Amino acid sequence: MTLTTTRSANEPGGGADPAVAPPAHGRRRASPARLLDTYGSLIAIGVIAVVLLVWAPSSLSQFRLDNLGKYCALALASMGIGLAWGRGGMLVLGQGVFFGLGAYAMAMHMKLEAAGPGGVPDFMTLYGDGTMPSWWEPFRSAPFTIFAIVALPAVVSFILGYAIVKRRVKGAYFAILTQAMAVAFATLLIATIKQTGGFNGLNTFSTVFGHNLFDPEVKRNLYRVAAGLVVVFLLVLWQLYRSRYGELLVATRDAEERIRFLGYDPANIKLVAFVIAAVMASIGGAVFVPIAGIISPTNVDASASIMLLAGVALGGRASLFGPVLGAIAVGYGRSTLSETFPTQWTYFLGALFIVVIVLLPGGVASLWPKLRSRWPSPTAETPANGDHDVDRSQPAVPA
Amino acid sequence: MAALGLTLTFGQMGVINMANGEFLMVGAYVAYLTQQVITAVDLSIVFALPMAFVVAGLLGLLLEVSVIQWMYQRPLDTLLATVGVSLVLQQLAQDVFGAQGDPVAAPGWLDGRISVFGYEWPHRQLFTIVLALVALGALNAVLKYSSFGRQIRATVQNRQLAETLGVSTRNVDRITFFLGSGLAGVGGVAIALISGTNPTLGTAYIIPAFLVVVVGGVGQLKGTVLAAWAVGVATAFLTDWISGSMAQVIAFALVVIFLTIRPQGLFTVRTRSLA
Amino acid sequence: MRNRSALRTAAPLIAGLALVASACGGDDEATPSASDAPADTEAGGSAAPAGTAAAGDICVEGDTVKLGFLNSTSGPMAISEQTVRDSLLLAAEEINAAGGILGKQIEPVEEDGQSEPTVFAEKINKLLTEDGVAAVFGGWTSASRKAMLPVVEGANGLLFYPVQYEGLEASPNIYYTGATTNQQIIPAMDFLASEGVETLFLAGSDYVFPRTANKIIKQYAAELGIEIVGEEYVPLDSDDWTTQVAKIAEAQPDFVFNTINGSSNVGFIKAYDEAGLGADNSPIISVSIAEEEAPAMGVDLTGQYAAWNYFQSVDSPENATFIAAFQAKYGADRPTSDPMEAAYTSLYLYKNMVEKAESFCVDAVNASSDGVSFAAPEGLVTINGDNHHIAKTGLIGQINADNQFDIVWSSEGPIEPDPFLEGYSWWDPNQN
Amino acid sequence: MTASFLAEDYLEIRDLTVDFDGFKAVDGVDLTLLQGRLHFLIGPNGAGKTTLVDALTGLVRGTGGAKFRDHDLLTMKSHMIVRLGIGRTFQTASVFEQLSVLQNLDIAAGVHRAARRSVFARGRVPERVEQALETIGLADLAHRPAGILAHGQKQWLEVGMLLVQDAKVMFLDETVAGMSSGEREETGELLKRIVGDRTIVVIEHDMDFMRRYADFVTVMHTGRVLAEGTVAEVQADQRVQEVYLGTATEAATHG
Repeated sequence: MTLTTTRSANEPGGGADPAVAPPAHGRRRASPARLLDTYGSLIAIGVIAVVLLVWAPSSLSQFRLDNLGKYCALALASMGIGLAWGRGGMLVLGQGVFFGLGAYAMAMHMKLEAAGPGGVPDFMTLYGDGTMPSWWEPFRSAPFTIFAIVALPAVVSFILGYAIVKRRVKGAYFAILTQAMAVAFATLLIATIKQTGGFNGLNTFSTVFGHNLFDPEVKRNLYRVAAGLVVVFLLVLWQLYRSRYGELLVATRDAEERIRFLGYDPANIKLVAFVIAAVMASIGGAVFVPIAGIISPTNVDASASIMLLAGVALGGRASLFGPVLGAIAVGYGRSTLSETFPTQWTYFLGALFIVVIVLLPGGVASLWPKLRSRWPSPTAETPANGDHDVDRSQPAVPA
Repeated sequence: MAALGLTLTFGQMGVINMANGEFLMVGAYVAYLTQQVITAVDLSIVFALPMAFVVAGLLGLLLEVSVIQWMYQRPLDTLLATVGVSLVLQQLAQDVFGAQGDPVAAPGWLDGRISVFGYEWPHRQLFTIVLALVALGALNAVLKYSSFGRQIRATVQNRQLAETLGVSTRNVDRITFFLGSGLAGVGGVAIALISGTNPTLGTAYIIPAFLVVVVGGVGQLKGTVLAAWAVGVATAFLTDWISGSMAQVIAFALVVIFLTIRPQGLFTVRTRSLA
Repeated sequence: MRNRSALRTAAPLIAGLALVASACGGDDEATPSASDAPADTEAGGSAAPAGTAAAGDICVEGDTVKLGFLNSTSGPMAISEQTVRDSLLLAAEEINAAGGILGKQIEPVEEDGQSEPTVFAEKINKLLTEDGVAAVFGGWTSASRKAMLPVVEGANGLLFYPVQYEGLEASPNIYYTGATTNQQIIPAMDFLASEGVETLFLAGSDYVFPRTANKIIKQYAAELGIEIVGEEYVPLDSDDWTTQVAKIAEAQPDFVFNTINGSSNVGFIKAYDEAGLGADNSPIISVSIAEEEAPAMGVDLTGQYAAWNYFQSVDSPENATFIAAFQAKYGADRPTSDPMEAAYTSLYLYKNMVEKAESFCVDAVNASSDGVSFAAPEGLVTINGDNHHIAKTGLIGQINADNQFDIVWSSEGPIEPDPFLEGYSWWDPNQN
Repeated sequence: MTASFLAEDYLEIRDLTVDFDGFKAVDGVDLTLLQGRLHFLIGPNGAGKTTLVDALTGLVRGTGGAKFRDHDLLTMKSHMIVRLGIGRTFQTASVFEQLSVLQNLDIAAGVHRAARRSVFARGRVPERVEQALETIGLADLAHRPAGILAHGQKQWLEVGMLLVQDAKVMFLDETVAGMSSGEREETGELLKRIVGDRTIVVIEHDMDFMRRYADFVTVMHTGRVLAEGTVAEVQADQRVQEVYLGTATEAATHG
């Protein structure tokens, strides 16, 4: 959220720079087709916004809407993974950690709300001696909580990222380290039962920022927040992907050394993507909690992180819309297919995982440009700047 | 043991097999099944070890042929695809053997304890250690002295060159994978003796095993063993001071810190980085 | 040219639309008869916030009564929860064969909790608001119950929870048919005191139940004059107990109180055995090893103890019928255990409550629940209308060579449930 | 031409040594690279030419000294060296094949752009990029993906990327290798056009190309400087002849 505000704050100032003038200059002007190429994604985002914000609330039952809200929360984290992995080449297997940071921050606030002014969350009396650790205290304040939801993952991911990325830890090592992080985080939560509720996690909330959680209108609004954030971050990512930074990130993914010899520090470029992804996951976690009504270590551990990844891989890691649609599809599949085929669902998910990754590394989103290339297109030679580009996030690795 | 199997597939081939934990589980179930067939407990373990090796190895081979061979150029995707495989294998085990864990009785000769260095070592732990050492020795010998071992190492160092020299790299890949998975299977038997079997057994081991491999230095057998030992001792030592869960967290944290300081692991490979 | 480009941008949208559309289209097929469920009509926003009576009273129309069975059939908890599902289905079958509840046949709606609290919360929401079930049976871990509690209260539904738990909870919308602490932990301590135990070592999983149980044990131990000589926790899924067992060997307690959950017990028992400890020199009393788990340890447990409210060896005609029916349906090698019996009992209790109230409506059922009883396999059980727990008899069993339990101690008749331990003067919730 | 002219921006290398586990790929090289000339670095394979450049651009670690504008390059990280105005190309053209020619240049030009501006999409083409496009003669191909360019064009694009970086010192590693004679000529002319006040160091095997365009030549052999001077001076050098006669066939295969 801060991202958008800083961006728009910068916009007027940027006007003085010729580089950000509207795309009207010579070679870039060109056909309506090219304009559509550039702005087609915007239209698509618009349609998604209509679907999520207008159509869904008016046609889905409260239960389905709640679920969709949860998928939206997960989609936020997935979009972050799309940024870090699809565009940045960093396979983040521990995004649950940041999801958890936001979720627990929010949950702590709601727990304190439920406890009332000066009160202590119920579980602390249940498992411990009824005293509250002092670091809980600031979460009584709603503004602090919102601040923490953004700042906490940013700081943590910056420190972790700095340690990992700067050291040029990449590829599989990076993936395993982040996964170990998720395991350690979940174990830590379980171990600190008196401070974080342990395996049970945090639950039994009553209000969120003063609104009754059981009021259908509040629930509806929580959904709107989640869906709205998805749309907002689609816009953010859309801008990011078409920006110079977006190009730079892709270039870094494909040829890190070359970027270094253009005078950039690839570590910084990747670090930015990593931090943004972490903040998005955290915000996702924060909107997840009031809708789901519970957060526990099983929502943030390694397998939860891999579930997030599954959606991204399925939808298309490098595309703008892939992770969102993938996350919603996996979430939907998980609750609905498992209703109909409780045990076969796992096989299905596993098989889907294998098939998509082996045969369709670009995810479902990569089908589209492939399909399109069947027809000769006048814009085919235009290098993809937007969202439907074929996946290239797997640099060949010397065997 | 799991780490040894992993270091072979990961280190030697650059393939990250998240399903390796499930090969442990397969090994454990093989031990269980052998015990159902050969009821003489003392004997069954002797049969279970080679059986587990072969069964897990064959499964690994199947995985290599069906999935992994298509993706040698995409190590990260291999990682993800094998996650899918492990999901399927887990569910399969649950459907076949039931979610309930099954016991594996240890043979009588593993029940006692022996006093070494003033500490009472249960035979079972010693057995595991000996098993690991034997596997390490055998693996080392195969890699160093047999012609096949030379082929593996040649393929690792320069695939194209090895091919032009008439080494069938495809076969090398397959056999390496067979060996790595088989080792995991043998490790599974050891685990079955310690904690019995259950379908989710693999998941608990896979990540520590990977960390051990990375800490030890990818592709370095002695590094792997040393790292496994170090991590084990550190965790046990920490447990004396603080709760078991916190010890795990701190052990993880230490490993992560170690890796950020020395990303190449304890022992470095003098060739290009693999990842 | 323009058209093509437009098409190209539209594609992801179409895909998205299709997805979302199918997301909502699914309900109708999945639950054809749920179209008149309250949620669909109330979704417009007319439903009032929780707490006000207007949240609705779930009642039943039609010839059948839908009951939700919500257990994990996948994930690590499936090991245990599948057995509960089995006995619930058995009870439903029996009741249907005997004419149903108030003449309505039970129509089970099965859901998988996937061993994950969030899924439990989501599924119970679905069962109550989409499927319109009259009551839900299930849950195992405290986490799953805690996750379901706000949902079932918000929807003013009914949940029957069949597992012994850590107490300190009572919800108007939940019936607890497993033991609370004063029906399992405290009897176990009474038994230890009667055995003349002076030193006790506490070993548990790092989890709510062991933590809370041990808190109670410590306070009661102080009251009984038993010394606690050690307290160790290991993460839920950890198998490595060697260090902790070494500490037990060193402390040489008269007894070990084992509150370890699930499969972690296997590692504990094996390490225990390796350390040369056993029933003869260092007995254990467990609260989560039952007939189902004992043979899975890989170590002979003969002579060790367990505290429950039901054992397969309970000698009563009701139990004989129950075991016979269960084994006829699922196989003669299947043992029966406490949570299974509690789940089986919960369905019969529900039947008796509904028949007493002569209504399926939640408020009516609640109003008349006090004193409803059932001659269960474990003996007579009676619902306490105030705290929605049931009076149960505390039993201590000793494992024999057949992995069955010989009952060596029993409380004097059913113990009234006291989840908040208000009747125990030594209890101070704020003292650790 | 300007051989004797000591300019402000010069790169002074003293006793540069690169040690690969005991094997000295570069062994005590002293070299002064002056502004405004095309400086050719020649020598047989394994002479240490590329390693020398690697050391100067932070790719491998070297000892000794390499001073440019009061900075010691050997202590700096690659990207900082580039920001100082020292750029290089690689033996195999390494442009971003999926990106367009324009995008390639734009990314290269980004070094001098404030970080906060990179969150915007490229609006109009920056002047510097436009100029570079004209200079390297790829203006017509600006929107084509770099991957479809011919080999020579890719190398020119690399030079263009150095241009937009405003590199004061350019190391071109075997740029004309594999080019047709026409392309070589164009490359030579391009280099002459752009040299201005820059230092351009060309690593080359092609003697004809060297003879035509070199202002100054340094010959390396087994990690050491064998000879330096004008083309004529170097050609007359006895030792150079020996080295080249001895390895002529090998050099030819790479020419």
